[in-house]
Amino acid sequence: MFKKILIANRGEIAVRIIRACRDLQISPVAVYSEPDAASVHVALSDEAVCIGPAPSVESYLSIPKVIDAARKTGAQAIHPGYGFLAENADFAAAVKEAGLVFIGPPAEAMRIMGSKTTARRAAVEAGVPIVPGTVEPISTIGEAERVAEQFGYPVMLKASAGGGGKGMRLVTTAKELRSAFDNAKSEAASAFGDDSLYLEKAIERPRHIEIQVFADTHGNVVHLGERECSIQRRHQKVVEECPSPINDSTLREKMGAAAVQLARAVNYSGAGTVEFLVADATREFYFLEMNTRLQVEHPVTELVTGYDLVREQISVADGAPLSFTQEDVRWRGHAIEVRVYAEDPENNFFPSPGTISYLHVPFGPGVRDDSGVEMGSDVSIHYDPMISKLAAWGNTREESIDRLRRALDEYEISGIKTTLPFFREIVRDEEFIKGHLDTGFISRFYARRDERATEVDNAIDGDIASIAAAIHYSRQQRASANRPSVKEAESRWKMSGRVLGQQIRDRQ
Amino acid sequence: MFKKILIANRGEIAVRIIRACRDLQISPVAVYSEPDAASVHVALSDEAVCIGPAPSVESYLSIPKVIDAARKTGAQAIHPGYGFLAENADFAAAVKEAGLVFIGPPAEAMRIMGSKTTARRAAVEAGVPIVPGTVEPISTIGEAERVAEQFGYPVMLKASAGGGGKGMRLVTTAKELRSAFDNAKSEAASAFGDDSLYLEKAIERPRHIEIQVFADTHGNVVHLGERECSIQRRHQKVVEECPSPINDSTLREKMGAAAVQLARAVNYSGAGTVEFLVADATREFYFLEMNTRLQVEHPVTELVTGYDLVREQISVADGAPLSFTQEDVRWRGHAIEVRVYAEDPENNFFPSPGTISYLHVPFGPGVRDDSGVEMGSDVSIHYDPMISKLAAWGNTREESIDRLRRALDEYEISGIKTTLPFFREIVRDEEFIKGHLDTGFISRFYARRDERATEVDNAIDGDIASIAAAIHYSRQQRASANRPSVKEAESRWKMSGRVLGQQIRDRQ
Amino acid sequence: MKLKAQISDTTHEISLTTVEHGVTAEIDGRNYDLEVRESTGGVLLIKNGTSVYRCRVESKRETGKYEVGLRGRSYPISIIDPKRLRSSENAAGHGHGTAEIVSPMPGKVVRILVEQGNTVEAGAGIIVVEAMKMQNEMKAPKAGVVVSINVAAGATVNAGDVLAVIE
Amino acid sequence: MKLKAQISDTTHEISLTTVEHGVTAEIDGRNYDLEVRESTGGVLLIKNGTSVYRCRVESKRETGKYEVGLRGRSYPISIIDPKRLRSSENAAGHGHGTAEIVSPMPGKVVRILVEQGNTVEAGAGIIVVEAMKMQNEMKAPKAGVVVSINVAAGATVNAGDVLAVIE
Repeated sequence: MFKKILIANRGEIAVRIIRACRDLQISPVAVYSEPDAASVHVALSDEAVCIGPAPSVESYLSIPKVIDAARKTGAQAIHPGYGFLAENADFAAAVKEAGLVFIGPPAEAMRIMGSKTTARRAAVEAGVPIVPGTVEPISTIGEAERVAEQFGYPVMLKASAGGGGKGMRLVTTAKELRSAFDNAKSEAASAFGDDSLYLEKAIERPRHIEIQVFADTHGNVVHLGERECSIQRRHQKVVEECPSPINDSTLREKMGAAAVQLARAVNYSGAGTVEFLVADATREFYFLEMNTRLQVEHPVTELVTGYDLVREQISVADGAPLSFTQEDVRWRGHAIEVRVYAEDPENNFFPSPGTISYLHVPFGPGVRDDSGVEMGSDVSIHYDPMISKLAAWGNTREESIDRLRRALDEYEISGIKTTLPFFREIVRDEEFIKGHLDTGFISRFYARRDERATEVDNAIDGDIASIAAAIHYSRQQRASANRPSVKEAESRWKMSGRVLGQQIRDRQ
Repeated sequence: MFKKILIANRGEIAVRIIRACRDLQISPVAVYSEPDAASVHVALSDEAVCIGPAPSVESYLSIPKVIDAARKTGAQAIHPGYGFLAENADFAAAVKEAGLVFIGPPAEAMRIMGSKTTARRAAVEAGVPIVPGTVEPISTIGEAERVAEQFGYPVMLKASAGGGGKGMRLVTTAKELRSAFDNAKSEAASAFGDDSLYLEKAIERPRHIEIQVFADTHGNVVHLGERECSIQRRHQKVVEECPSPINDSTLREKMGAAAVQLARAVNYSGAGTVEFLVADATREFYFLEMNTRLQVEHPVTELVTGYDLVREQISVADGAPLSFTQEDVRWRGHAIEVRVYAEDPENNFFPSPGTISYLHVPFGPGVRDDSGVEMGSDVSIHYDPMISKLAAWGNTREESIDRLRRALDEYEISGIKTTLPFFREIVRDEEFIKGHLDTGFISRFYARRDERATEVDNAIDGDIASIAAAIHYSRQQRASANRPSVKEAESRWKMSGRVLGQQIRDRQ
Repeated sequence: MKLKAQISDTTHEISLTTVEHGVTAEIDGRNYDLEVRESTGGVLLIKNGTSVYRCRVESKRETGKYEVGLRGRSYPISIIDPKRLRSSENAAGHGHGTAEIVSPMPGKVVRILVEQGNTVEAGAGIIVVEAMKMQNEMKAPKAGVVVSINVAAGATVNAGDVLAVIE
Repeated sequence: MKLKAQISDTTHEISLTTVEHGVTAEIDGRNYDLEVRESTGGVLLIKNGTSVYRCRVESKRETGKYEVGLRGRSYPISIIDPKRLRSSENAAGHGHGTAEIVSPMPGKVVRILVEQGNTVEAGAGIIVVEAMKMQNEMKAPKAGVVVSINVAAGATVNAGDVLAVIE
């Protein structure tokens, strides 16, 4: 087994991989950009190498710097996490060339799946159904207009190199096309360094359901069932569950078989996800893309199947056969994950970077929080605003919602705005509770929300909140009136809580 | 279903029950003694009632005060947790008499199992084997000496009303008997208000294995398999696992059937645990006692079976049938729990009360922490020193140890001493890893520990630790040299971390 | 101490008296006798009779502005002190049909979609700001004429910066 | 700054210089060039080359006494400042065959098992103190004569109180 692994990532996924390394008694090596020097993923590692300034292209996206860091520290393998270099076939090839192990699929499989056009071709050849769309990238707005007319609106614009909703736009009418085309192109260029787009027919009331596959280097390919990720904002998944609320074992077997077939066709190894659109009414499914990496939402599959996907990635990369067969895989209960973002749900989900001044993470039965921050962490403007993934497992979907609701209510983050209040409403939403999901869920959710009469406020809660603010105000006034005596400064210490008591005494 | 439940307990178990209430959308009501007014279990409740001063007999053990609190708040049911009034049949009867529901077994079953002597009689009648011992309580040292001679040493002294190792002593030679008898009697009197003792033959290399049973009020009785709790200090469990490392399904079925038989014999309902001693060599098992309440170590059973025992307790108390049958119960993977105590393992496990000045709780796959404290909490001298239960689940026993080791290494508590360093050694101990457990594990563990040459210290780690202390010292010197300027006082604020940054700015 | 609290457009009169175990308060004629305890991280544990209120009070940059978290909800509250003249009461509100487009976060201007003098519909895209890897299109809050654009493509902006004004 | 650090009976000489990115230090002739960053809760994040050391430094009541947590281990460290005369160096150690029985925690004396003047074996129970619901028997650290018993049954004791002396 490897003695040392370099993790070419940051934030919560770097922490997740560090934990798997610790479980396997492998020494984890972090890389970090200058503003990330004091971040959690660095603090939890045995070694860490600074690989440049804040901009990703000069740090986390720099192939030579990452490989140099591995050489310098003597790491034998590199785990790319997701995002950054995770789906960059050139990186995988460069790692191999440097005599190191890339913890991921072969570069060739990444290349095929890395371009939407070659991926769709591979799917067709493997007999997996696809959504009607362009096979070659579209370069001009004129071409886009022509193709869109041919398929009929609504259509979907997607970045060839894309993922995570970046460079993706749903276009429902012809007049929106030009602005969507320009914005998607520009976003794709900035996110992936590649502005090529393609265009697809949009499916009505589609559910986004994906299959987790796992392959080893001995020819074993297994699927771990589905995840439903239909709840999306700006084409970015925000709530994911395993199994899908439709929980149809026949459909699972059919989709699983298709995904395994595709993985075999490209000589896949390691963890991968085959994404499908499923038409809600007909249960027909269409291949969307294959993500040749670990997925953000992997915890729900881990909670329901019991397998540790990151541990398995490492052992498969080390040449071991899969630790389970298709027959071993059992799905127990239900798990739901929400992505906690530093975004303000009351202000159109605008990013909300800043310092986390207070953090209270939920615990207890069935709750798992995979976080990349702690109290005092800076949530930087430079990177993805996801700070944590909160997941809850239950014996039934109902129990998992009950536990998720409880965990969301316990969770407190101050100093920045987060999507927690948004999720507190989602888990109480009737359609969500019934499992009536498709990718239009969020817009319908907001429509229902607007329809509802303004909630009857609990008068007492409002009064108490006002009084709490008034108490704080009066204390601040008193404190500032008496400044600058040292005694006051000390009493202000005490005001901030008993935690500091020990330190104060020591310093006096 | 109940609308409101009063929780007649404190600390981590009160928090655990509050979480189950939240899952079921039941309003939780806390009770607290004066020093507990700002504790976590109060903060997480909807309502709270102060029931007296610090001493338990005047607060948490006061039946009228607890029942008054329920009446005052309109709670419909009372959950006693464990410890305090949980096994007090008079309390259960008083709750019923007050027109409320006691979340636990019928008072009569508690009475039978509450005295070791009637419990042993019930076991014999139900055909469950028992350890040879006295049937009636022993009142004088002379009687104890006579009976001990008859069984032959080693013998075990136990409090009739006891549990949790309180009032329990292993006596290996005749000359230790008097002191052990006096201490056990006095401890029993102080802990349970009842100083009666009984005496048993001690089994050689016994494993402590217990069966979780669950019964409803419709005649269904099911067992949820075993927990091994052989790792004990002063007869107090410190590490518990499910399943037992011997993982013998035939033994599980035999012991499970015996436990179910006993539960049926006393018309049991709710959650209960039947404790057995298992002779390591012969795998013969002997009934020890039945705990008529939730057990501290219930999380390992929850992690492996997937059932929420507290949720099930509440629904069974509400009259619902069990949500599972014996055939439904499946054991998946392995879970291990350690009890984090405010005790100093380097100083003979002496209690270490105080204020928690820093707390960093582990997260990530497979880890569950059930805690009753947060940063700033006072660990009071008045109550049990258990502050948290840390459990790790894995697909195999090996994986659960890997995850527990990682979680223990991440866990940090400052301000008080805890048993975390002790557990970090346990999970790295060869005998533990092999699963060679019996109740003599801890003394052998300490013998091995002494035998080992003093660990070769990592010189660099020691140097860095010294330098870190020197940096702190030099900063403290600088800070105190410049006192009492306000500027310095402020910079001391800053030294304590960026967390407070926001508050400082606001107050200036 | 007599104060006013503004919470979602309504103003409440608060009279606050510190007593041994906490405070007594009158708010719009409703009387409260509260136990108050401080915990870490700006958390006040308040008891009203048997009811428990765990309030997390976060001070905002402006004096008197707070965000109070209570039972999973967040209350933005402004405290106005009649004794102090520099009340924040009049700070809010835009004058006479003018709408400012304010950057809600620090970021980089990647594209300007209109020119000064253009007439725009409500909801029309005006400026695209990138932050945390996402491009956010700032839209016109009302129909009108773009009277000023205060930034250029490529500029770095801070939260609160006025990017453009529509009249 | 020149200091001495005592760590489990050995004394190390430390010379510490603050530089822009952290400190340079010499300890018993070994040289370190360290990046130092502060985090919350008394945590120092120290980098020595590529190696990361997350040190949680806890100050004890006595000046110069620390407990440093590093990689799951805890180091009790005393810093001695030669410039300051009141060195804590000589504080430790018991004189001439006298052993004090010191209460390691606050609690209540429930029973005294010996009388003044008794001769006791090493390991014999002397006093029983109850704290956190457990009775803890304080044992004789050495054989000898009980020369004083400083507490009575029922007394409340604090951590560090000398309960009895054996000579």
